[in-house]
Amino acid sequence: MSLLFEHMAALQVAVPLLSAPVCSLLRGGRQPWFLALAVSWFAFFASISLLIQVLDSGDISYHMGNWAPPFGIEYRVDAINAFVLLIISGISAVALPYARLSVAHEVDPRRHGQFYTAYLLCLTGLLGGTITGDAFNIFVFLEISSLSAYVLVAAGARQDRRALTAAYNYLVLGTVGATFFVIGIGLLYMVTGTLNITDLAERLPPLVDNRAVQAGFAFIIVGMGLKLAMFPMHTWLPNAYTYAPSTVTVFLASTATKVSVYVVLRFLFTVFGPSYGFVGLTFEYIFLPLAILAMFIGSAAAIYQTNLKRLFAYSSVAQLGYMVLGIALGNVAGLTATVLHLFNHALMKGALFMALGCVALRIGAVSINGVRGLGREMPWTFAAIAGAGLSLIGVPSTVGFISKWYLILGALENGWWPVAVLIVASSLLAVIYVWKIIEAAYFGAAPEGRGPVSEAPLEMLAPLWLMVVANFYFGIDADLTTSVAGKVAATFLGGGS
Amino acid sequence: MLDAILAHYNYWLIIILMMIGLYIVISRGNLVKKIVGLNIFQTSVFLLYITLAKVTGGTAPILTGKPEIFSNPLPHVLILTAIVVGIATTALGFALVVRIRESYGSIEEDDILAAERAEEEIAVKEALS
Amino acid sequence: MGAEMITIVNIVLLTMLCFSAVAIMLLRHLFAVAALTGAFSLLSAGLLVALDAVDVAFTEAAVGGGISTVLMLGTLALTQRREHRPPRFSLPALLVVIATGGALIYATSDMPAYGDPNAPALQHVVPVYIEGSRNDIGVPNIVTSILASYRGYDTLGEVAVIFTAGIGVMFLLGRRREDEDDEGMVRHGPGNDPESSEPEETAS
Amino acid sequence: MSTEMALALTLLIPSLGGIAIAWAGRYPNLREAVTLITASVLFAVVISLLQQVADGGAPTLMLIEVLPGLPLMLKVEPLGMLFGCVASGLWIVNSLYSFGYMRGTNETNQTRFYICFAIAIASSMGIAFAGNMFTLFIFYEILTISTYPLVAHKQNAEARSGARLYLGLLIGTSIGFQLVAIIWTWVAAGTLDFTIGGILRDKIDPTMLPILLALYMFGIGKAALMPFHRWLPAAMVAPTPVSALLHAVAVVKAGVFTVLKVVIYIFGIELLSETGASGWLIWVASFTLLAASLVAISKDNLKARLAYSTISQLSYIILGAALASSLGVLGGALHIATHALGKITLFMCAGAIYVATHKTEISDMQGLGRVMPFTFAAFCIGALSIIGLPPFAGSWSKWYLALAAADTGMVLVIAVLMISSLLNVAYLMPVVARGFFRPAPAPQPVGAAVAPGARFGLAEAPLLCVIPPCLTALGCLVLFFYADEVVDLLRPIVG
Amino acid sequence: MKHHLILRVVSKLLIPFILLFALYVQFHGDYGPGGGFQAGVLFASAFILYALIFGVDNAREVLPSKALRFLVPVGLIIYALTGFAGIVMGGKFLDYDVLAQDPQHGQHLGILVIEFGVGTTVAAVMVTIFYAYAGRTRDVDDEDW
Repeated sequence: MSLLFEHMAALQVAVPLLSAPVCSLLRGGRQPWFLALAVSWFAFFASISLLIQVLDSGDISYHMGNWAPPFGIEYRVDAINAFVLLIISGISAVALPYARLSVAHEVDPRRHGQFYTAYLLCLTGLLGGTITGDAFNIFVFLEISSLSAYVLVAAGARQDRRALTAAYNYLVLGTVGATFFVIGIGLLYMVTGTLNITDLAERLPPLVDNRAVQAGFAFIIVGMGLKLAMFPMHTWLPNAYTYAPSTVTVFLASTATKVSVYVVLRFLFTVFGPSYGFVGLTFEYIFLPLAILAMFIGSAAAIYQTNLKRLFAYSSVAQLGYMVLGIALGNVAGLTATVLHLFNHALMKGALFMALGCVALRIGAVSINGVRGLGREMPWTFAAIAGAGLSLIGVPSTVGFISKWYLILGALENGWWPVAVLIVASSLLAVIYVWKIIEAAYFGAAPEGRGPVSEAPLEMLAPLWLMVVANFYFGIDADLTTSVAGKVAATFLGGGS
Repeated sequence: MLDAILAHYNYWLIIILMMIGLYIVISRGNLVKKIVGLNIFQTSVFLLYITLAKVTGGTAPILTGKPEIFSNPLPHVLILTAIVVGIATTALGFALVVRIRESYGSIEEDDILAAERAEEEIAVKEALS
Repeated sequence: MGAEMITIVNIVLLTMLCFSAVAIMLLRHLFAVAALTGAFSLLSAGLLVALDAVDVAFTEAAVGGGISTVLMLGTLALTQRREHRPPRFSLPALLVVIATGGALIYATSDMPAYGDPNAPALQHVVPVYIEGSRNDIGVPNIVTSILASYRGYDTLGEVAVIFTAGIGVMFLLGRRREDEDDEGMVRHGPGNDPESSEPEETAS
Repeated sequence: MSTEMALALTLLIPSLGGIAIAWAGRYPNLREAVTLITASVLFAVVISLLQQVADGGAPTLMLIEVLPGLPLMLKVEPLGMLFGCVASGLWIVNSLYSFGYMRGTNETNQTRFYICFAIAIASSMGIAFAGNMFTLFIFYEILTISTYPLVAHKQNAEARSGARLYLGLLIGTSIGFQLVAIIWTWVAAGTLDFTIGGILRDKIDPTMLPILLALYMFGIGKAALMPFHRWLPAAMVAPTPVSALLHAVAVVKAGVFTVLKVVIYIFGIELLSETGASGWLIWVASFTLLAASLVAISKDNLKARLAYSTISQLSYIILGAALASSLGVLGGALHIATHALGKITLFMCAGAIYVATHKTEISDMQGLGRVMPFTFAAFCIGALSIIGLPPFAGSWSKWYLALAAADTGMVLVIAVLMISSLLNVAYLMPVVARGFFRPAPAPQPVGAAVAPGARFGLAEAPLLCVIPPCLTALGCLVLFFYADEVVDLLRPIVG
Repeated sequence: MKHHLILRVVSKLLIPFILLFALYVQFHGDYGPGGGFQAGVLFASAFILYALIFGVDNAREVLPSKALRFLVPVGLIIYALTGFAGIVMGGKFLDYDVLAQDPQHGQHLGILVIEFGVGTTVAAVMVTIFYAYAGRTRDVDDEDW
């Protein structure tokens, strides 16, 4: 047993990685799903135990192949990536019980083995990109997750052929982003001679004025910006989320962009540092305006969507704007908001896309007109949408409120009044698009020709409601999440200056 | 001046190459061409890495027993990995192109967008009626 | 090879690479593009050899000149041979490219000079690899020892990437004949095929 | 029963009641019995707390700490006690009335109606007993959301657009202004607990106080301060019991109650009067008061007229707060109770008229008083109370307000109060006059089929629609004589 | 392409040499350029050449899709299990030192095994991709030629 805990950092990624090829060997039927479920739960268990270890006894460093860093690849777990690991594996652990029926409905049964293999690979990539302490290893694992994500998005082609073009655009932009990231790593390597993140952080300070370092910084941020759909590099996101199978949307929307945000945080605060002149400048002159534009343009675009999945996809663009805004604020409260929102946004988007998956299971396409009057026929599903929608708006006692609270605190701490007002104003846009759905579902008349619709099966409702309850639970008792996020933020800012 | 040129000409030519690749990715509407552009872009990044590894008078990093100057082997390793990632991306990209062609009957971005817009309009009209 | 000789080879090869890239951009006959892409890869493999990266050159020749050309030809056989639209000028693309290229040129001024034996990258980690490859691992090819042992975990990831691509292509293109009956129908419809979203279908 | 338990029950009872109603939804009689029992039990629990508060106690219940230093907590103080009593007490009366009205007009979705009503009451209790601004804000938002389905109840285009305006304005102002103000307060003072004398003294630049106050005042959209009053007339598309309890009592009173809470416990009366930060508010409130009365005169639709009257009356309370004197605050607080009794009477009468005759326009009500004497008598009493004539309760609150104005030397405000009382007469009495003194146009209006007392040539609405307004009208009279007790209860809030 | 006699003869001669070269590259990677990846590609190209000359159906008889579907994951599994072996033998993940009696032998063994894994997966994936393309029906307009 002690062996298990000693190697937990490696197992966190190695077990899903091994399970993926095993999954592709399975016969089909329920087996691939069951394997993915078991592996997700193991990963969840591993990430919990890692987080506990980190909080109890400090950072964990695991040397792959027993080569000491910076020569070998190091896994380095601290509070922040343990937290992100928890988000990824937690979402996966909840999404998989939900997945079985939804996937059975949306994906060709003969492709289930491959589908779950791709899913496991995606999980592996995200976990591996998060946990690693090696800059190039981040690239490798994020590419595993990205490539499998392209496949998973394209799996929606059975429902709508636009999934193919969405996956293609995602592939092109994602690859450009990854290549930018590689260029950035190369520039940093060129002047420091190391790829290990901790080592990089130690060797960079004398090189602040080196132009290669500055350009490297820019390339890394732009590259990850493409992957995290930072406005205006978000163009791949709406269609990819819209046409992917429901389960895929649930998983990707709650995890994939989060990992990219994490990587940006890691580079901004661990490798570089806000005290470096060029880093500080980007906060105020690049991140801040882009974040605000994202908040408003994303929300405004969401209001005009008729396809509900696309509506929430645009809302994700806006929500990612909040995360970037928290970084731009550059203080502990703002950074706490960003880290918190990684978690909180995963909860609300996870719940919302799960609910849309339930609707898709029953009526096919999820358009605003299609759901008219469904509130009575699928009461649990739509109550979940209402609950998670409130969280998205940021109503008190939901997680969305906690994030916004810290964001506004951060803005006020800097004395940025207009920003605080803009945060609030953008929540009001969320009221509009969420209410559009509520109104259609509860107060609209059913479209003609739609027969009676039954409620989604319990197997899907239970995970959905677990997420909804979490939205409220962590909104009312935010102590756990805020203390971790606050600790992370303090470490980042303390270490950077 | 000449020194500066000699010191960096290799990088500059590679950067030009890289930018041609990136330009193809962004500006071409043909889906196959885009992926070819992506390949050129990536290949030039590989060249950038290998260039930075080169040591004047060095040899390939293989131990032969004689004391020698080696070029930096680490970027070689990284690029081996990156090439594999590149070919994996290319394979997936082409597979998607084949499927897109089967669905839309075209691999030109303009045609596909036009088809998608038409579909969207029909959907909106159905929704409104 | 003398240093000057290498310089000349470098410049010639890079210039040829640039020309073939421009040709790829302008040509509309995609077969020609495929052939040029193969040539591009072989040229860069040559350049890689000149830069002492024999392993990489080998791989680039096999992958770029071989596999990806075959893939592209296969794709063209299944799609179309000509690009329908003539090349057109795109200002946004140009701006992005200029900005990116500008950033890189800006970076070059502080980069270590080409071929500099005192470059920081050579001082830090690499000496340990060379010694370790000789003493700890006992593998003459330093690239292999780093690839398989020091950074063996990266390589594990690399295999996973290839595996992902294999699964992905199988998912997208595999077993067409068996699938035709149920997928072909949906593929040609405008999306939301009512047949595929009947509630009864999933009632089980 | 421990105090904490009782306090928790004030939230739990209506919530559980809501669940029980949902469960009993298929059996209307059972459902309505559940509603009535819930309402009565709730009132009993609230009353059980009353004595303790009157003795100067402050029952407190800590629910959970959401963020460090930011708990969800309940704490009863006199003002909240008053609001709690009013809301829970009138719920009983209103429930009776709802049964009659909803059945009389054959409304659909009645179960949803009663569930949302229970949730709205639960959140009103939460507002009344909130121990800090954060808790209050949460219940404030729940109240908004839970009343939305009630406003949109009819589900037609008109109801939907009205409800949209309702939700948009209330959520918009609360998130847009109030939340910002709360966070500002938190940043400045480091706490949000309601404390006598306020928490902002020396914590914030006095020149910024008016701005913060403005964020609060306009952020509390439920207080219907112009120009954010439009939601109230829009909400009149709701069934009348909703208008009666929620838009005369729970929702709008929650708004002005919050205003008083903010003025008393966040800013502190003394701080406001020292710095004069609320000076501007006196004039905005006065303007709203007069302007809304003028608009009310121009409305022919009875419920619309009453809605504008409500806007006007709410500004009395805001005015009392803005005067920043103890008398003003007392008057405002008292007006919460007196106006609630008066206005609920008027609304219930309007509903009774609609049930009996399907008439909504005042100009159609000629001679109705003769066939519906009880309804119109109740209406008359409610109107007189609102106008402020003794021996009806409304006179006391106006008296205190006038005293406060005189005390602070605001002669102009006294004039405003005078004029507005005249305007009250002008828009309320014509209804009574038309009903009693104008002859009915032939043919006689056809009463509801089940009209009780038809034998006597009467055409009243069902009994359940008539008795409640009579009860509340009686309440207006009774409260006049017991006003002193209420004031005594309230004294501690002004120190 | 059945009638291209010269091609058939030449390729029949060539293919064994390619396979041999692939094996050389696979196991000589320690000493010179090459390794599992390059060897895998070479293996695959030998099969692809065979398929091109003798038809995909013949190739499928030599290397059926079923076998491929087995080989694709097996390479990765071998690699990952080597990593786990490191843990089981008392080292870290992917620690080759502990695999044999002394570290250097361990390293040799480890590298040999994982290179074999790489080669297997790469070759199998490449052939799989080729089969996938070949299994697709062409539907190309004449004007495109």
